[in-house]
Amino acid sequence: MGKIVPLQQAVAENLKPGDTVAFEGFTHLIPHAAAHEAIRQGIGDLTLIRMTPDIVYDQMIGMGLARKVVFSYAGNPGVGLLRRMRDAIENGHPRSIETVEHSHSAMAQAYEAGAAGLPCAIFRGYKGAGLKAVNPDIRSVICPFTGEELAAVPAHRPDVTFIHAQKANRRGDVLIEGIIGVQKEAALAASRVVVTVEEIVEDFAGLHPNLCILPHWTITAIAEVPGGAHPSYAHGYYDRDNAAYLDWDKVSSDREAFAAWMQDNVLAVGPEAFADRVKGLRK
Amino acid sequence: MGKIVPLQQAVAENLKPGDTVAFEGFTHLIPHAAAHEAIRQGIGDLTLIRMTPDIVYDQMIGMGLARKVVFSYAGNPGVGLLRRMRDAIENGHPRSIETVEHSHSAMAQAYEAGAAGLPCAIFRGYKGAGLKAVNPDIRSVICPFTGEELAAVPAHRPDVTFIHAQKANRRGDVLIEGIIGVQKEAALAASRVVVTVEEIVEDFAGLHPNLCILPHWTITAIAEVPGGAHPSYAHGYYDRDNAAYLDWDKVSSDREAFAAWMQDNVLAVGPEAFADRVKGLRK
Amino acid sequence: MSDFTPTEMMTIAAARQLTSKDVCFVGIGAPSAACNVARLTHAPDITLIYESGTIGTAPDVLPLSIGDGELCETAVSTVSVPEMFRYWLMGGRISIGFLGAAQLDRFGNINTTVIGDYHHPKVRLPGGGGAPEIASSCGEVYITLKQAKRAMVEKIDFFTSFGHGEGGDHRQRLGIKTKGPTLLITDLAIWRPDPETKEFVVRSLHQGVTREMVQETCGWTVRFADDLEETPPPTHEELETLRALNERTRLAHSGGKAA
Amino acid sequence: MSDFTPTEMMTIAAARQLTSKDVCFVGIGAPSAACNVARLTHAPDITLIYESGTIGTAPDVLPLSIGDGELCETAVSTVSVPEMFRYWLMGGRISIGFLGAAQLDRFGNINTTVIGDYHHPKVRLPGGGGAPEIASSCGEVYITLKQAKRAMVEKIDFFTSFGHGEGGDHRQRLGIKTKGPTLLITDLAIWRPDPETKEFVVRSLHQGVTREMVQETCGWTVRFADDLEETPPPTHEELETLRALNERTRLAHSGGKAA
Repeated sequence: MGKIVPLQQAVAENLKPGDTVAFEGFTHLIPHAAAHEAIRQGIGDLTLIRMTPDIVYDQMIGMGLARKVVFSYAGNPGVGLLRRMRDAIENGHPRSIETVEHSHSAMAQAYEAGAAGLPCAIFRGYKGAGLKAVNPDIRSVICPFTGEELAAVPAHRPDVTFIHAQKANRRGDVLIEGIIGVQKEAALAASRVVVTVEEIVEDFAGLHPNLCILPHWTITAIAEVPGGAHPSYAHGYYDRDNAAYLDWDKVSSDREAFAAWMQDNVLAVGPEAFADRVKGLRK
Repeated sequence: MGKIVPLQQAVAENLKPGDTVAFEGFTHLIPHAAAHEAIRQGIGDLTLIRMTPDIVYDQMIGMGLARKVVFSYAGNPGVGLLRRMRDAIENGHPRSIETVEHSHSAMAQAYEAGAAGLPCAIFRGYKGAGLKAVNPDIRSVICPFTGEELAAVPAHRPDVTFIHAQKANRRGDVLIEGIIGVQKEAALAASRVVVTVEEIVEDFAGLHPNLCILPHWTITAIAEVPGGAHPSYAHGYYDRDNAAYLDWDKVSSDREAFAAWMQDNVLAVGPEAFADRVKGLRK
Repeated sequence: MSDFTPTEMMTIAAARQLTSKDVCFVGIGAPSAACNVARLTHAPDITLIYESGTIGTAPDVLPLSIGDGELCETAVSTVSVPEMFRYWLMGGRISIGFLGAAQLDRFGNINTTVIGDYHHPKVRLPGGGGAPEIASSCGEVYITLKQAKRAMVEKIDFFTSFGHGEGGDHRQRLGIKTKGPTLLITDLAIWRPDPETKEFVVRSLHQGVTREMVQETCGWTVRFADDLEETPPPTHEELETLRALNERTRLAHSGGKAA
Repeated sequence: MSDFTPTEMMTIAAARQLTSKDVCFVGIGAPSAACNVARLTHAPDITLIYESGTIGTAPDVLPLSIGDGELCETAVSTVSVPEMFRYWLMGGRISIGFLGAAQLDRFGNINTTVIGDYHHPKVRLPGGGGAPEIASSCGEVYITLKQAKRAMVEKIDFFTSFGHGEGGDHRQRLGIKTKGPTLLITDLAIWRPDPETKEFVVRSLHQGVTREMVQETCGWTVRFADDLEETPPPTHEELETLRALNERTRLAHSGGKAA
């Protein structure tokens, strides 16, 4: 477990057509490099889970690799809508996709339940909310002590979760720092876990005991991809490329511009391109 | 919120006869000084919640201050049984106590549910376990997706939780490091939270962002009591006094020895006694 | 100060409603600006929480996203997102939640999900994110919105988050214990719900705004309070604070290069 | 080595069952010693987890309590106790859970709760702690116990944790998916459940132990395997490792002072 391999191999060995997959990251540490590798390998028919599908799912959807998206907020953070995802939902281009829509709270707790090996998450939520009527995965249970009706959603159990992290050590333990989002839960909920990291260090000696660390035996494969979160950011390494998020709004607004961008920036390059992209963003 | 006061005042203002109270700590950071203050003030008729009632609850029970104990493991860690608690349960001395018994998993998740404002915790547990037959607070719900029967227990919602922590800052934020146990959950589940700390520092500048911190507005009162966890320990300050745990087995085995010990070591002294007790245990 | 934009007035009017005792669940955009102006003026001890897990944050510039590094670097603590929703939001620790809206009705119900039919939408909007539970778990909800007929509608296309439903005691009937929307601040006015019907009523017009301007930009027939007030214009300090914050933000997000 | 105590044999026999691939939920006492001997000899990469939240710990001395500072200081990560029980135990990530017992029956059911009636106990024992869910959530359960008639009984007074119940497929009938007790290591013998009935059967006698000694210290009629083996005695390395560990522990817990 936790073997260190090239990204191409990590993706090829762990993501299969038809898989349910989460590329997680909450604004911070979004695994762009891993998603681009999946796009290059053309692995399709995927069910994509993510709280905040943003550019990276817009790209996968625009390339026709998704058949279903499970999500709670589909936007380009701080910018606007996701135009390729809209095109798929509104116009069926390049293919129609199924959507399963939740609230953030439900999604976060569905991952949490997955990490805990439970079949469902139970919480106080969705009161008066319209999603209950359109998502049959939103059900309820009655508290056996108070009689209160609580919301229930199925646990997320991805076939594979991809995350980006700051560091791995030689043994394959992984460190996540800063805005840690739902990555620990998404990783522990999955059958297989692939992690891209900014760097591989010898060991984690001297770290504070209470940091967010995934032990090596919970990880399937690790690939070192400096800059691999770009245009998202990696706390301690480089800043968010806000301009790239703004640019995406233009790129994604046109089917041909999108195709050309994907050709130039994803299909024609490799994971090594990411290091260059963050050069001007390093602190 | 989070006002810094003497321990006497913090206890007097926040613990009332008949309260449901948790003095939490999982081996580490057990709030002995706070419990001793409660004993000195003679606040009784308490419902005591704790995963691992150990010496400190043995003392409160032996002094007749408890009417009920909610727990999952009642032992002197690494040593043996709790003799004052046994005397209460087996012989009704100095008074009989009611017990509500859970597993660790149930207790931890009942605090977690309390922190989350939920009426109950739902989990996979108690399969084939005898506690289900003797604790009416162990019930079940059916997963609305898989049909699996899951265990349910009521959330813990103490009137007041006492914890011991390493540091507070002047604003009243509290830092807990090392084995953090269930203290964050026990604090957030309670109506009032009293924290004893090893020291009060000016601010928390430079701390790692992902440490266990309770913001000042979640805390009712803070008292500075160096050594306040003794004979438990405080990571970074002093070691566990294993000899004291071994000694307790002898002290507590005899009603008169117990009474004399409590007189000398609790009733006749104040919180300032704790600093001396850890002098030889500091690193 | 008389030289200010409607958006500046909206932001400052929202900021004024906040105190140092508040714990706010902050969204991006106008709410974030309002909360930080409050923090930098009359409410220095206000607690700002962003759903990315950053608790007690004090950013020097406004974040572009809900999870900018600045939020984490200045926070008292950064927790996981499941913890954020479980212990902090659902746990009932937030006094005020801010929500925006693509569509809003007179009872504070909000749609940010779809325009048109859910299954065949005319426009697929981002969805609710944290809103469904912000609306029910925060002590009260403040809504900020630029007025427009397509935004303030008679009937929203989708109930992303529940305000007062059909009005009256509809929240209580659903078992919701929090107050729901208690304030609507637009670029033109300050609205509060009628204590009985829960319909939003205009309580205060911003300087230079007429009743007609409010009605023309609202899709329902507007009720005005009998004792309609005029919103005090931004003070020099308020406006300078907001503008300096926006300028710092602009510089930071353009990589420090002056435009 | 022929000069060893029954407790040393028990601990070393348990250690031998562990591999570098195992993730063990470790209790205090013999399990802790066994797991650490394994780590210090043939299983250097074994993952040891204590319920105090310490994951991947490598203590130089044995902890007196389940939450000694040494565990945290040497751990890969220290998590909260709710997380420990939710993500790590209930999440099905533990391959082997160790349990001790005050009373044990032939089907691996364990009592550590009360002697006598639950509501009017003769002896109030500590209770289950993590055991009820360790017994059901770990891939398999190893039990260590010093043999005695009062400990190995025909019928336990209380089902603190469920082993194989009445035997056979009782676990499956309750919907439990894990294997349950697959190994019982005492100071006299190694026992494994019969594949069908799930009754513990003696598979190996420690050096110098007779069938009579096993039966005399067991409250039920003991079954012995047809191909009964003799447990290899501790090797020099095993015994030296265990004794050095115990000596370091003794010195550490007496404050570094030699007794």
